[in-house]
Amino acid sequence: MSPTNYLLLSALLFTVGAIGVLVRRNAIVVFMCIELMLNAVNLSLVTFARMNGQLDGQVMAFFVMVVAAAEVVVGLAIIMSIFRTRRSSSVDDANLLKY
Amino acid sequence: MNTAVMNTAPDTGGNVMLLVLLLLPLLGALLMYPLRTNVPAAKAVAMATALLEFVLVVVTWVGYSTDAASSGERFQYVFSVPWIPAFGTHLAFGIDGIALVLIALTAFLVPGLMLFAWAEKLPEGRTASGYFALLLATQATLMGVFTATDVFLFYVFFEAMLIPMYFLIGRFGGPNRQYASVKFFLYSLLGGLIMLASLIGLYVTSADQLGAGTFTWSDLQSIAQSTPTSTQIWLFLGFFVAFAIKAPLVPFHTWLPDAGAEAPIVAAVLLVGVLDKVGTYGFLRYCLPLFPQASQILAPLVLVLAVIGIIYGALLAVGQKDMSRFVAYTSIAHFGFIALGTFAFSSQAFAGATLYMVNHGLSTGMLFVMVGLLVARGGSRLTRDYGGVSKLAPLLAGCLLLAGMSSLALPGTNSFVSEFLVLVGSFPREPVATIIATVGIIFAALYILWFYQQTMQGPVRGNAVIRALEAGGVGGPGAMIDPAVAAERGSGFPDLTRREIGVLAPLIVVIVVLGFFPGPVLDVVNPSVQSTITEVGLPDPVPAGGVVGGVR
Amino acid sequence: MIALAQVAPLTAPPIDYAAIAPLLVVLGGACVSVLFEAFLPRHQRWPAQVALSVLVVAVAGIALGVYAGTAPAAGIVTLATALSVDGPTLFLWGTLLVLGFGSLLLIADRSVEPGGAFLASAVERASVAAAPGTTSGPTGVDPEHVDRSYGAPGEAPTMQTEVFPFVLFALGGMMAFVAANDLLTMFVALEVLSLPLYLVCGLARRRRLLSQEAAVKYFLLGAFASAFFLYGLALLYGYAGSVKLVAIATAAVGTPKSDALLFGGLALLVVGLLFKGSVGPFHTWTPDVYQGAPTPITAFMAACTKVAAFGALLRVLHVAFGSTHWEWRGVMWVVAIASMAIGAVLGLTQTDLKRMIAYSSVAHAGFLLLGVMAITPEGVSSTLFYLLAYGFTTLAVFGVISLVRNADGEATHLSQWAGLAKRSPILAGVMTFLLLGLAGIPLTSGFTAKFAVFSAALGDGMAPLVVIALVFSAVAAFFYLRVIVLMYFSETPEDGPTVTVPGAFTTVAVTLGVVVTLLLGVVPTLVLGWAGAGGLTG
Amino acid sequence: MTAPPEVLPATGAASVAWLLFAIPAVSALVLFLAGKRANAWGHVLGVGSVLASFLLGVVIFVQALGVAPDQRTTELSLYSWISSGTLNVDFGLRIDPLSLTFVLLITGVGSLIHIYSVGYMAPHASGHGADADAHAEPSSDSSRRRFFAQLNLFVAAMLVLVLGNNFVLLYLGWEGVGLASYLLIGFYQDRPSAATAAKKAFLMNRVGDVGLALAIFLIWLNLGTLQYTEVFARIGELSGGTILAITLLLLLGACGKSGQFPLQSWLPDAMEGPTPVSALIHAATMVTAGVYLIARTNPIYDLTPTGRVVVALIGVVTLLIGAIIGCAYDDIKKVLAYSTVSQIGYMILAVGLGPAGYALGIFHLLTHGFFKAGLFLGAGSVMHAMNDDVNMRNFGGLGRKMPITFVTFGLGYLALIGFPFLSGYFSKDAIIEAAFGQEGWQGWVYGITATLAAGLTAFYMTRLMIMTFFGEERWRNLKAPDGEDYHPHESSPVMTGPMIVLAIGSVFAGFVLSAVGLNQWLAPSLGELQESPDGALPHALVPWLVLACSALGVLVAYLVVGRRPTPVQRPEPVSFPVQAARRDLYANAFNETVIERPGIWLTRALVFLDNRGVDGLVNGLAAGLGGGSARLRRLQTGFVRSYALSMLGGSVFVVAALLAVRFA
Repeated sequence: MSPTNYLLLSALLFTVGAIGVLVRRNAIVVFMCIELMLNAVNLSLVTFARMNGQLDGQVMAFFVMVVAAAEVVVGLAIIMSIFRTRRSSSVDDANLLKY
Repeated sequence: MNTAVMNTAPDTGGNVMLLVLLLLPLLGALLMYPLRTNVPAAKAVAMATALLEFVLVVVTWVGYSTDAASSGERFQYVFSVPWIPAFGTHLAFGIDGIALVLIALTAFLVPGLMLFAWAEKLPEGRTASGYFALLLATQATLMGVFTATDVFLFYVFFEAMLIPMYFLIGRFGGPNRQYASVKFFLYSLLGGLIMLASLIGLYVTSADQLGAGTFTWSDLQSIAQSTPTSTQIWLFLGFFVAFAIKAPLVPFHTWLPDAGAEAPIVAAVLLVGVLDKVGTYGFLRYCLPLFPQASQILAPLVLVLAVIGIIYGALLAVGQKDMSRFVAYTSIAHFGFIALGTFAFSSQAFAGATLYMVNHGLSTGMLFVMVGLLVARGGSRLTRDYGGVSKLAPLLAGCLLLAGMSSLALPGTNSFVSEFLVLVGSFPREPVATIIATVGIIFAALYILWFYQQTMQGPVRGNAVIRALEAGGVGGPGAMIDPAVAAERGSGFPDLTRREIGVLAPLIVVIVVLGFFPGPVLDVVNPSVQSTITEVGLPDPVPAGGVVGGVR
Repeated sequence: MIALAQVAPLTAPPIDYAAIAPLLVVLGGACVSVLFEAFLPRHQRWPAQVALSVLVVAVAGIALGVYAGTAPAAGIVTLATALSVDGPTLFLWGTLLVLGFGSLLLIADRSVEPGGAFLASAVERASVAAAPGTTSGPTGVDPEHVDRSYGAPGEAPTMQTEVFPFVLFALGGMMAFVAANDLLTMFVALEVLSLPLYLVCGLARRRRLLSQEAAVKYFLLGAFASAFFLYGLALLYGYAGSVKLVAIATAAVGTPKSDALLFGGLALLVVGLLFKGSVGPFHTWTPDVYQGAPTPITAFMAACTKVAAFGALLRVLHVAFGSTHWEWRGVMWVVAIASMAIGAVLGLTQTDLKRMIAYSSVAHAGFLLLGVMAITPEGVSSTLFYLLAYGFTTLAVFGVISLVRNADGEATHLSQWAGLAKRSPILAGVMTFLLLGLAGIPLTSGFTAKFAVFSAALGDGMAPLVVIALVFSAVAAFFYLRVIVLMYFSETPEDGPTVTVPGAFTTVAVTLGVVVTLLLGVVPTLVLGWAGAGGLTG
Repeated sequence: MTAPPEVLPATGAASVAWLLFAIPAVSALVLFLAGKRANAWGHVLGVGSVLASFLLGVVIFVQALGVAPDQRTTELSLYSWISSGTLNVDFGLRIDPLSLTFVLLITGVGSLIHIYSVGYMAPHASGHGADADAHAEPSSDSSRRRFFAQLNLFVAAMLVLVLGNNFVLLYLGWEGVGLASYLLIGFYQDRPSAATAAKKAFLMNRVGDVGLALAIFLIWLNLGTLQYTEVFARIGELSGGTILAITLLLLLGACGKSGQFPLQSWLPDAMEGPTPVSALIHAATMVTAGVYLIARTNPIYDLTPTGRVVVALIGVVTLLIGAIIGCAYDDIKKVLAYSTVSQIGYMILAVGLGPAGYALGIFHLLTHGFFKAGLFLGAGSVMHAMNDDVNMRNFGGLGRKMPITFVTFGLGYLALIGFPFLSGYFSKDAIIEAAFGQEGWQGWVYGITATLAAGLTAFYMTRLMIMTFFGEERWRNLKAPDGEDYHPHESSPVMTGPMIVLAIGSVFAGFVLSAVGLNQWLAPSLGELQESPDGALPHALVPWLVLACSALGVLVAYLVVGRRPTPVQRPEPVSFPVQAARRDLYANAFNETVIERPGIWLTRALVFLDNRGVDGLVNGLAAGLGGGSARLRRLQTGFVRSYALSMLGGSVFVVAALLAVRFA
């Protein structure tokens, strides 16, 4: 099965993630969608590694996972803090700053 | 002749005179800050600075050699040190006759203006020291803009000029000052920025032609002829917009009436009398020599604007209700004449235009001062609030009439010489434009006499006058006032005081003397004008005593 | 590199420690300061952290200076070609360090806001802040915060010192970001600089909700953007078989692979970077975050983040995509114009000073793009110079803003600045000068920088864009002017804000900014020399 | 024409000719600056200065008589006035018979009128005010000082005008006298009518000045010089078209200054000024500057017959208009004013006849200077006696009350209507002869109109005489405009003296001047006077014809006015011709409808355009930006998801665009 399909899949996942960011209100879910985008990228990285016959891509995927983990830590901390003050995790409630 | 070779300044300094002229007022302005609480001392220091500056300028004038100028030395008092090598800019100063007369005008006006502002009532919370500091700062930037021989440096002063003037209008101006000052600043800034584009273009062009980019005027002039015409046109347009806004030419003029009307009188005089001259000066010093072909190709455009300005400004002046706006519009008409002379490419027209810059500064300056004196007495800027003043204050009326006569270029006043030179010099190349412009002198008479009749002649009338008189305990509405009686009863509308006479006397003397003996100024201007002609590369249209056209 | 990996898989690559010393110092210092947070007693933390961070920046600066003295003009590539330490890198490092130093001073100042601008813990004030109606209004000032004595034990807990390690990490990340020679390093650096910033945005003592909201927005959008960056990375990897900028450049010249990968990758990559540089239309986070974040942090972001983002953008576009610039320049034109237009036009009607400066930074990002787009040595040097000049000016501006306060913290609403000149001529004068600098009036660094960038652009055949840029800078000048008009020409409102006497730190920072703004306007030669010292090496 | 005599440097008294105008100028300056201090002796200085320059003029004149005619044209270059590039204008004087003649006229008549003014402008003279000052500002010393200052200024300017040796200097004097006339017409500053009249005069003069200026430009463009001698020497090189253009433009200037058609309507209004001013400026000297201009530039006019025809026609039209309107007015000064218009018409006609007429024009100019000045002074004396009333319907029978005035005025009247062997007879008839002397239609047209006008002149002057000095004393049962009774009385000697002198002049000037050979004297400047051939009508007949015509005019006047009592109220309505004449043949109406009103509308329109249009555009742009900004910032909704959307949109655009650029 040609690796191109994996690329298409990853593109699809990336798009799904992006759309999710746009449509979902819950901060956590939005954040998860971003994670989805990152993992979509991982998929394509690995695929490219395969196509290029290298390991670099796979190594990069690991890098990305680590970074993503770090992002989760920070992100959850922030979302928690705002949840505590507002008792709500909807991103649409946080719109005092505008215009 | 290649002026660049002989004029490229040594990068090892040179004559520091101009540097002093630039820094002295700046120093004075800075001194105002420690003195901000001690107003009398501040005034004294400011006046001393202005007078010293004037003396120095006189010295400079005396030291300026017309022979050297006519023997092709483009600039004198040359000073130049490298500034930003990366941009090829220099701190380069130098004056030719054209610049000299303009700095002389500036240095001549400022002390008088300070005397005028001596007892001026400022808006609450504003100190005279700040006022005088801004005046001096303006003077410094003007000195810089006229003496710079590096285009980049010129631009720097061109923009820097705005700031003190902006504060003068905005802090010390009339009721509508915020609008006026911001409009003035943005309008000029826009023009300046468009010019900046051309400036950069000029730099890039010079880099292409000379290897290394430069801003030295002489070098740029030396490559002017070899610059492709298309490039020249673009660069010219950039400069043109800036100068047309500054001058201002119709239709870029609408900021001037607002600024001129809202600005305090002294600022208005500096603004209209000198600062706007930077535009016309720019045409003469930068547009023509640096873009000769473009100037010739686009001259018709400018001439049309100029001629429109002459008629349009005059008619609008008649239609004004506000005295300051009236003066501003007359200036727009006058700038039309200057622009006409500048783009007629003959030594008479150039000399006339240059002289016109000076004379307009004097006559319009005096007109503004007269308006200021009226407002100081009546407290209103509207023309219809005044009438029959000549019965109450004959001296004032006389001075106003003289200023007006100078403004309508009556022979025997300074302006006639310049206007005559402009017209006679423009006629050979631009007969049509000149004829229309000549018709413009009728309108000039119209608006001046109309204004004089409104305010000075006829029976004593007008709210402002009556109010002042009643305040002074004389007469009632429409009362016939006997000046003598009014005087002894302490009229609320007094004639000129000694201080005011002191402000006006020098102006009057210069206006009349230059009318009969323009020689000294013309001698200084002519050589530089000749060089400009050479740089433009057009021969004089009318050779000496030579029959040119219409020969049988 | 591939070859190298196969031949000698076990030999560690050579490392030029001297070259990367500044980076190491900063990152190391960050770790140390984390340890401080962990082990020092509270009342000692503040002085210790301040001392440490200042020391770290100083040492890094010295290291940089020492190396720069001996550095090869061509620049070197080290750490297995992960980092490229060349002229621009050194310049940017220097810029980042100085700006970082300034920001640290602002952050460290406890005299302006009693006890410093940062809250002990997000939780502590939750209840207060959550109370209705207190969102942007006053959130209670506890009496113990009123006294201004330094380091007193009773006061220690009020100052949140974890901001220091965060800032140091961010700084390190930025330094790595601008030096990164391959996309992966760049990505990691991007995260290293972003994550701490997300956090510190939420640490404001006042206006908790705004601060947290800013943090959330910044975080979500930032993560979103880095996802794009990463996808672009992936595509480019697929195209070039490597993420090294040079490799991409060589691949772009001759590769059978479809250019779709190349340009798709480029586009996504650039989007990620433009986001960081707050270039319109990827600027949307900027106003909100600038307004919500604690002012010192805003200063840090406005100054340093821009430097980092454009440094990286410069490297990517010049090293990796210099050869193909005819394809992407058109698009970048549109982006630049959009950014200038958005910044200039939207800035006109802003009523909050911090938001206004945010839009100004968007406009400036547009101007910067002109320099970045010019694939010439002048393009590089002018951009570098612009970054330095802009960084200092904007840093000082925020420093000044932090001084104008009323009962409930900083008075950033424009109306509150009316007639300020009467109460504090000095401050008004400083602000005026800085604003004129932002407007690009001659004799300020802003003008020199604009001139450099625009002449580079014009020299590379972008005359129309230059004219457009100049028109927009005229438009932008209006809102700077508005502030000046307010300060000088308007009458003071009754309950006008007071101007706090700045503490030593803020004073130093603002002075630094003003002096640099002036010097770069009058005698920029030296700095211009540095900026033009060497080209980019991949 | 004869070859122009060579020009010699001025010697002897002529070498200080600049004092001629310097003295009055300095005196004017002193009077202006000295302020109230000079009130006591101001008028003395004023009179003295003019007398001084008159004496100097006489000396120079005598000196000139001493040398051969071809030695009489001298020049005196003072300094280089305006010099730029190839243009060089000297402040130089040309002292030749023509200019000397004018110098004598100006300073001579000027002195007399100055003396007269001492009495006329005297503060609070004879009970009630000496003049309109009475009910305006009280005629104070300072106002008299101001008057003399301005009068001196005028004399100085006028002398510069006639003495200058180049066109620019001429222009200087030209506008200088304009200014003086403006100041003096508007002397009674609180009379709005005076101010308006002054403005009108200045503006209409400016219209003429434009012509003069353009002529100067044209000359310089073609010859590269503006000095008379050089211009006249080389004018022949130019094409006919150019010369014609120059002459017509010069004529426009002349029309403005001399109140010739179509610019005549300012002159009658100028009577708002004090009467001495009307006498000196608007009768004797300034208004004749146009004649001087054409005479001075005779070498140019010699070359263009067409141009001369235009000149002559203008003259003819004007002299007819003036005479017709003169018949209809009741205002004594207005009648005299229109008489002036018509008389100058004669002069213009004369100089329009070319070599056959230049000298005659000057001749008539001189005699007219005498009798018209005398008439005005007489009128002033009458007004002085009649509380400044000018309406002749309120006069009558004054001859008995003020004999001297009556006699002097009468002599002037006789001279004007060309009573045999009085000065008018010589000068006017000569012109009419020359007019008939033209061949073809010109002769008939010029001649007959001139003769007809002579008749009309006789009519309106007789009417004036009768209404003023004869008949019943209508003023007895009337109140003066200022509400007082009339107390007619003879004026003081200081006023009657000059009147007598002028009367003598008007009697003998004509005879003397023709006897001593004015024409030969002027020949060096104007060329030999060519005796015109018997063109249309033999010269023998002309005097009789004119005489008959004038007699008829007198007779008609006597029948219409003298025989029946003059109604105090102006009869209304009257036949159309009279109505038209009373309305200045609708000249003012024309100006008003064609120039003034449209001008006002245009101004208003432009002001609107400037505020709403030009400035509106600027402000509109600003407002547009602001509005756009206010709308756009709404897009910054504060919802993080919409931000994300915009980012995504941006990214999609960038990707799409890049790919498009690459693959399309």
